[in-house]
Amino acid sequence: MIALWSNLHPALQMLLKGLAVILVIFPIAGASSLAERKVSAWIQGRPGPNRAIPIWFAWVPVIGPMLQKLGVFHLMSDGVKMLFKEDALPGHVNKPYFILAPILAMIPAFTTVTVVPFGAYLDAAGRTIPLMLANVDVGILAVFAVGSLGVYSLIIAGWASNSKYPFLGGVRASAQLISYELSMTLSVLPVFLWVNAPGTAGSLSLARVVEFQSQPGFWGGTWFIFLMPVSAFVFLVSLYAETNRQPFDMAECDADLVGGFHTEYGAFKWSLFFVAEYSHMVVGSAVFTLLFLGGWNPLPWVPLSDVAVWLHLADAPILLGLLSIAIFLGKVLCSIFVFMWVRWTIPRFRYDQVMKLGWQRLLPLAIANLIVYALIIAWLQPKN
Amino acid sequence: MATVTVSRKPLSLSERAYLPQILAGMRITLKHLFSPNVTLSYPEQRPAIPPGYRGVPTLVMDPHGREKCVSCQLCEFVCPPKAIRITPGAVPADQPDRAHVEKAPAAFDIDMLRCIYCGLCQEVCPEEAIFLQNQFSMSGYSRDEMVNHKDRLYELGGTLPDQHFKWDKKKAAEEHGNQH
Amino acid sequence: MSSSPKPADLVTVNIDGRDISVPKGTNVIEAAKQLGIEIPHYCYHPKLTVVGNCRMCLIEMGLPLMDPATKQPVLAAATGKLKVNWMPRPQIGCATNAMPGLHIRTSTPMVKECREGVTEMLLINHPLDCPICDQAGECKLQEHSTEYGRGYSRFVEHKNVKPKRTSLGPRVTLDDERCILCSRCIRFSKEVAHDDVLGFIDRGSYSTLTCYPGKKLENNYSLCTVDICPVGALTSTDFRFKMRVWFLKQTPSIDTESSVGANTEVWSREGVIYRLTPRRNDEVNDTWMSDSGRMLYQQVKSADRLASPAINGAATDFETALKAAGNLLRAGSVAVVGSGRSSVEEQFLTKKLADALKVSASLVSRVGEGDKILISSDCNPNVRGALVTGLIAALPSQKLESLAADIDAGKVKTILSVGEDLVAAGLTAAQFAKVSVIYLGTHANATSAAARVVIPTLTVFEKSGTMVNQQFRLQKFSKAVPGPAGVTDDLVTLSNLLAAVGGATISSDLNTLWTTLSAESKALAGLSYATLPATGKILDASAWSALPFVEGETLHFKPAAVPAAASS
Amino acid sequence: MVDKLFIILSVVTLVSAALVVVNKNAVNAAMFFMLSLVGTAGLFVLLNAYLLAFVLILVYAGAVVSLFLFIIMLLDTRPEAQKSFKKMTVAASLLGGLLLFTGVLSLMTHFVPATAGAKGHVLPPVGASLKGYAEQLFTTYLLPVQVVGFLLLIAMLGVIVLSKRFENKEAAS
Amino acid sequence: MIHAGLEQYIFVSALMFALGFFGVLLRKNTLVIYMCLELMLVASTLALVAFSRFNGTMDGNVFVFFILTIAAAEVAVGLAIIVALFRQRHTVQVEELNHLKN
Repeated sequence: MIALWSNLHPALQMLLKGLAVILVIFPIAGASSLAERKVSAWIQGRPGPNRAIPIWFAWVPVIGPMLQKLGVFHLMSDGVKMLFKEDALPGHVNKPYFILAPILAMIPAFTTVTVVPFGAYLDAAGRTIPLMLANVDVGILAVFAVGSLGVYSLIIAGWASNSKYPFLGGVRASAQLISYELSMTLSVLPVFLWVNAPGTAGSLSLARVVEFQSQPGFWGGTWFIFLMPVSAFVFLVSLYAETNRQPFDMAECDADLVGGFHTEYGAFKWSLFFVAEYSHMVVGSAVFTLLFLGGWNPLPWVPLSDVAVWLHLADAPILLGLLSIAIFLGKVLCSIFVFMWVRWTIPRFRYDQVMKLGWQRLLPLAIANLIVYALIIAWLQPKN
Repeated sequence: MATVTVSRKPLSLSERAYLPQILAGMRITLKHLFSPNVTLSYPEQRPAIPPGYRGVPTLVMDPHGREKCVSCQLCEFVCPPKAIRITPGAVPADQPDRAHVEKAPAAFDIDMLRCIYCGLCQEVCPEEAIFLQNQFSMSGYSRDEMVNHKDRLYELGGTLPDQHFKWDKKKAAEEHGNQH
Repeated sequence: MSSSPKPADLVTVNIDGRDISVPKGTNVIEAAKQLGIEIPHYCYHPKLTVVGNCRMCLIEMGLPLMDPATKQPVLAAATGKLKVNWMPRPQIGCATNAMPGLHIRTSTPMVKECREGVTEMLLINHPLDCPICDQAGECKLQEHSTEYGRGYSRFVEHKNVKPKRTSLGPRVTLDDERCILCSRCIRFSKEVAHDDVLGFIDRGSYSTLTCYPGKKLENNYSLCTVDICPVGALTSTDFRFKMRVWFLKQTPSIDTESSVGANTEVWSREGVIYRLTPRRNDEVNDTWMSDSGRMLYQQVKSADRLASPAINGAATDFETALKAAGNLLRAGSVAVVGSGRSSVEEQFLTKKLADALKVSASLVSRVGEGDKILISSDCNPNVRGALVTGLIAALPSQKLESLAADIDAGKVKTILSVGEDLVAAGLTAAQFAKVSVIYLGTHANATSAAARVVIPTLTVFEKSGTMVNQQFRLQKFSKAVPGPAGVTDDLVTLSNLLAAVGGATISSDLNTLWTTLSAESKALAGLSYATLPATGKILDASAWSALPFVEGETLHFKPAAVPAAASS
Repeated sequence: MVDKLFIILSVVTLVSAALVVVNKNAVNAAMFFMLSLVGTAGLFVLLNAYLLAFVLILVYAGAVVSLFLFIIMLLDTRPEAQKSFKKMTVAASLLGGLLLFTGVLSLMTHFVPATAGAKGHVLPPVGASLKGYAEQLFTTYLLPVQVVGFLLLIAMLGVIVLSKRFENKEAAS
Repeated sequence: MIHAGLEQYIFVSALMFALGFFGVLLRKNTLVIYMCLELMLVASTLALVAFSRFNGTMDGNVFVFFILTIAAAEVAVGLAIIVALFRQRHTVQVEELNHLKN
């Protein structure tokens, strides 16, 4: 099977890999939307969506009602509804940009996936080989660079809608995203400083960070969330702001901006925004998991290679790969759950509070954090 | 108007730091995540209607199954959105147990698209013939369907077990009273 | 009783501390009314004799204390005001007439207690079935019980039981239980209708209103007893259980059954007329009207109402019918037949139309039997309007002989009839065959069936306008209900026809029309529709005083010396 | 493969650069500017400068152009308000551009080393590794780094001062 | 088939630079002029990277960093100036910013 795979044309290989990742991301994003509804319902003491069930499935004895209760089929019915709804195009909009915006929203989400590793296996030599589409040296930078393009969809959508609320939403989104990008980048720097401490081969690859967290020994196996809690916190908060999640959803703030940048959107174009938001969440959670939660290592101080040895999976790369993907996905999903948990707990900030938090709290914190860790690294250095 | 200045308690350090508060909030929401639902699965489960609930206005019959409404039209008069429309009529003389009432509605329509469930009709009714009962959901596919006619109103209202029998007392007085 | 008093007859009475000058003989209820003080009463009615049997109008009365020595009123030392010698017992207001120095108190504890007592007494045997009582809402007993009653009942015994649905006559139903024995109906029948059929039988609480044996309350004014009944005892069989009075909108109108022009009130709700009642006008009809006049509202919803314009019997739209009528009129050889039932404004437009066609209009006279009360011999309500507007110069005849002769002679090819049934007016079928008839009318009849063009018009309840009654009193009536869909206002139709034949453009708007009208008619000079008082205005009739009107005596009208039977 | 990509990317870059210049709608211009930057970043990738490619996108596309868009939208410059270009202006600008182009081109090609374009010449893999940048920046170019950092600080202060509304003064005048 | 050598990169870079210059001369909207200036800067970075690549030294690449930094600073200050200008004059058209002329 591996042989068959290797014999394929490289371009075809890449295409298939990309397709596979998109096929995973899309359903996860969709499922997250359902999960959001369920989580919000449960937190609010409601059952949440639990009605839809196809007739042919209603006959399945136990699983049918259970899935119905979980609202799984609402996912399908929502998707079908979004696809077949009338895709109204308001008359006053700037048509090319109006249509372009939701497509632009999808691009960064899917592009960043290429540099995000999502699993690993052991090769014949016992080395851990990460599973990713493009193992470039500049991994995290690529994520930030492409991720920063996400702001365009919001600005363009807000501007092209040619109406007040979307415009305000777009303006807010651009200011907010630019503000929080700084803290986010600065919060990650200590991690890479640590990973690329003098004497080691320098790399900004995310796989390298995971590799670092799966070393044997106490310090080697420590996840960065324990090592650098402040970094993790700043990164997480910035991540919420960057993905426009509550309490930072200034761009679509329904209380004062109706729907913000997507007020004028409906049907499929709206659902693209929706899926893009969840895709951003998935990618963001994945990056957070890789940086601070040990990637595909099941537990702190328990690297994947140990598990492979215990389960005798070292020579079954496919199984091990699947296991690592499962572990990684599990962490990502937990992180997404935290996203939702936070959303349904914390009320939305006021816009000036958002700006104040970004520039006056998080940025100094991130800078101080960077300096502290730089000093620590410098202090540790001579001993090595 | 006098202005009342409310003195605010200064925030404690943990409150100003905000993070502990967020964590406390998240603890609460997490608790709720695992606590049982407080909602009803509506069409299957029905809420217990408290006494005095103002649902759909209905016409009721007395314990002998006779209509109580005498079409005095006070409800029609008092109805703020003019949802009630009554066509008065006379009770035919060949109905021995009701002829003494003399008057009864020939038609009684309540437009539920207009009704605001204020309950003034119930309050004003001198015969205790109209009641806002437990029924709370009315739906239909057309405007016509949303107009409750007399037979539908009696179907919704049913019979109430009150023991006033105002008109029966009158009949008894007619039969056994100070006949001259 | 309301003979115009000379200033010398005025006397000053003091009611609740306020002085008022009233004609001598005015009773206290009327005098208090002028001060805005209401003295409750049931049996008293301004147009009937005073009997004083309800005792509701009890008041305290006093006269100035006279010094026996000087025969001069005594002044109180402290205040310098007259000392009043209050009578120890209450007096009834209706039978207490104004006299110099009379002092009245209407709000003392004693008066209040008296009213409570009377109300309680009246309610002893009252069934309290207001929910099914037609009088509810305009019931004096209901109002006074609320205002002056005690608010609770001390009565524990069984109430008297009396017949609930006695038919006193074809139009009046009696509920004996509700009767408070005020005797207004009895007095009315005797004094106004001159048909003495009602009376009380039995004694005490068993007293009952009834007709004399073998008689019925069936005179043409029987429904006035329903109007004056202060409670719901007498009810109109026609209006019984139809609608509560508080829903009804009142519009002033005129009884059009004869030239008396009794003032009426139209009671309607949402475009449906439920009843007509008299409107007080002391110069015309006091507070009465005939039963036959009350039934006129039924013509509004009658089955033979013309609903849409028609050409040769086929329904069409207003514009097409108007065009067809205009073509016929422009062809020439036209005769115009106006109507004594049209309003002054319509007659004016008809006249303008006749002028534009260069023909003279004719009218049809209707002569009925007057009853010397409120129905005169002239059944056209507005013949004098035709005189005032100049539509006709002499009084009309009952048949259209000259018109018939003209048709026979071939001089007339087209007849425009404004609401007049030409068949009833004597045209034969053969004559009809020779001419094209344009008929403007409300209801289907032989003429509308044979007419070339039919344009439906509105009844008096559906339009506004004025009429001139037998006293040459210009009275106005107002639109009470909207006309049926597809029926155009008479004035619009006529002004359109006028425009079609090339006459002057006259607005169909009533107020604008009246500016033209008052300018062109000498008798109407200086008048306008908007400022015409509700009780009407007497016109200068000197120009027509010599005409032999077909009139008999009625309540407030005596015919001139010209013998009524001289004409026709 | 590399050559084909080069052609595609350079065409994208140049065409969108041209559109930035001629497009009357400022928003369109900004969007094409971004496209041009993406093309340039692609060219950087072809030149093995992955880091620079992403930094270019991060700084330019992510921040600079979105700042431009932000300002354009804030100032709401209506495209229809712009007049069409004067013929003389177009001709003169074109001439200037061409002169500059020839000058720059001739100047730069003058310094092209003989080995650079030669086929089969194996180029040293500079630019790919991060370490190289770091070593250069913190050894040879340490002073410029400091200076540039200081420049950034001054620019930040300048922006704060510029964008602060002096309300009291305005109200007084 | 064009071989992607240094000349080709320089050609692209020079053309881009010239286009930017053309834009600066042609346009009246200060914002677009600004963008064209940025275009020229980007063109120069392209040339630097190409030189660096084909010369096998890092200096060109490192210079790009400085250029980017300066560009960022310049954009921040420049846009702030434009906004301040707009607040005063309510226009961003260079033709209308001619108060010194009179």
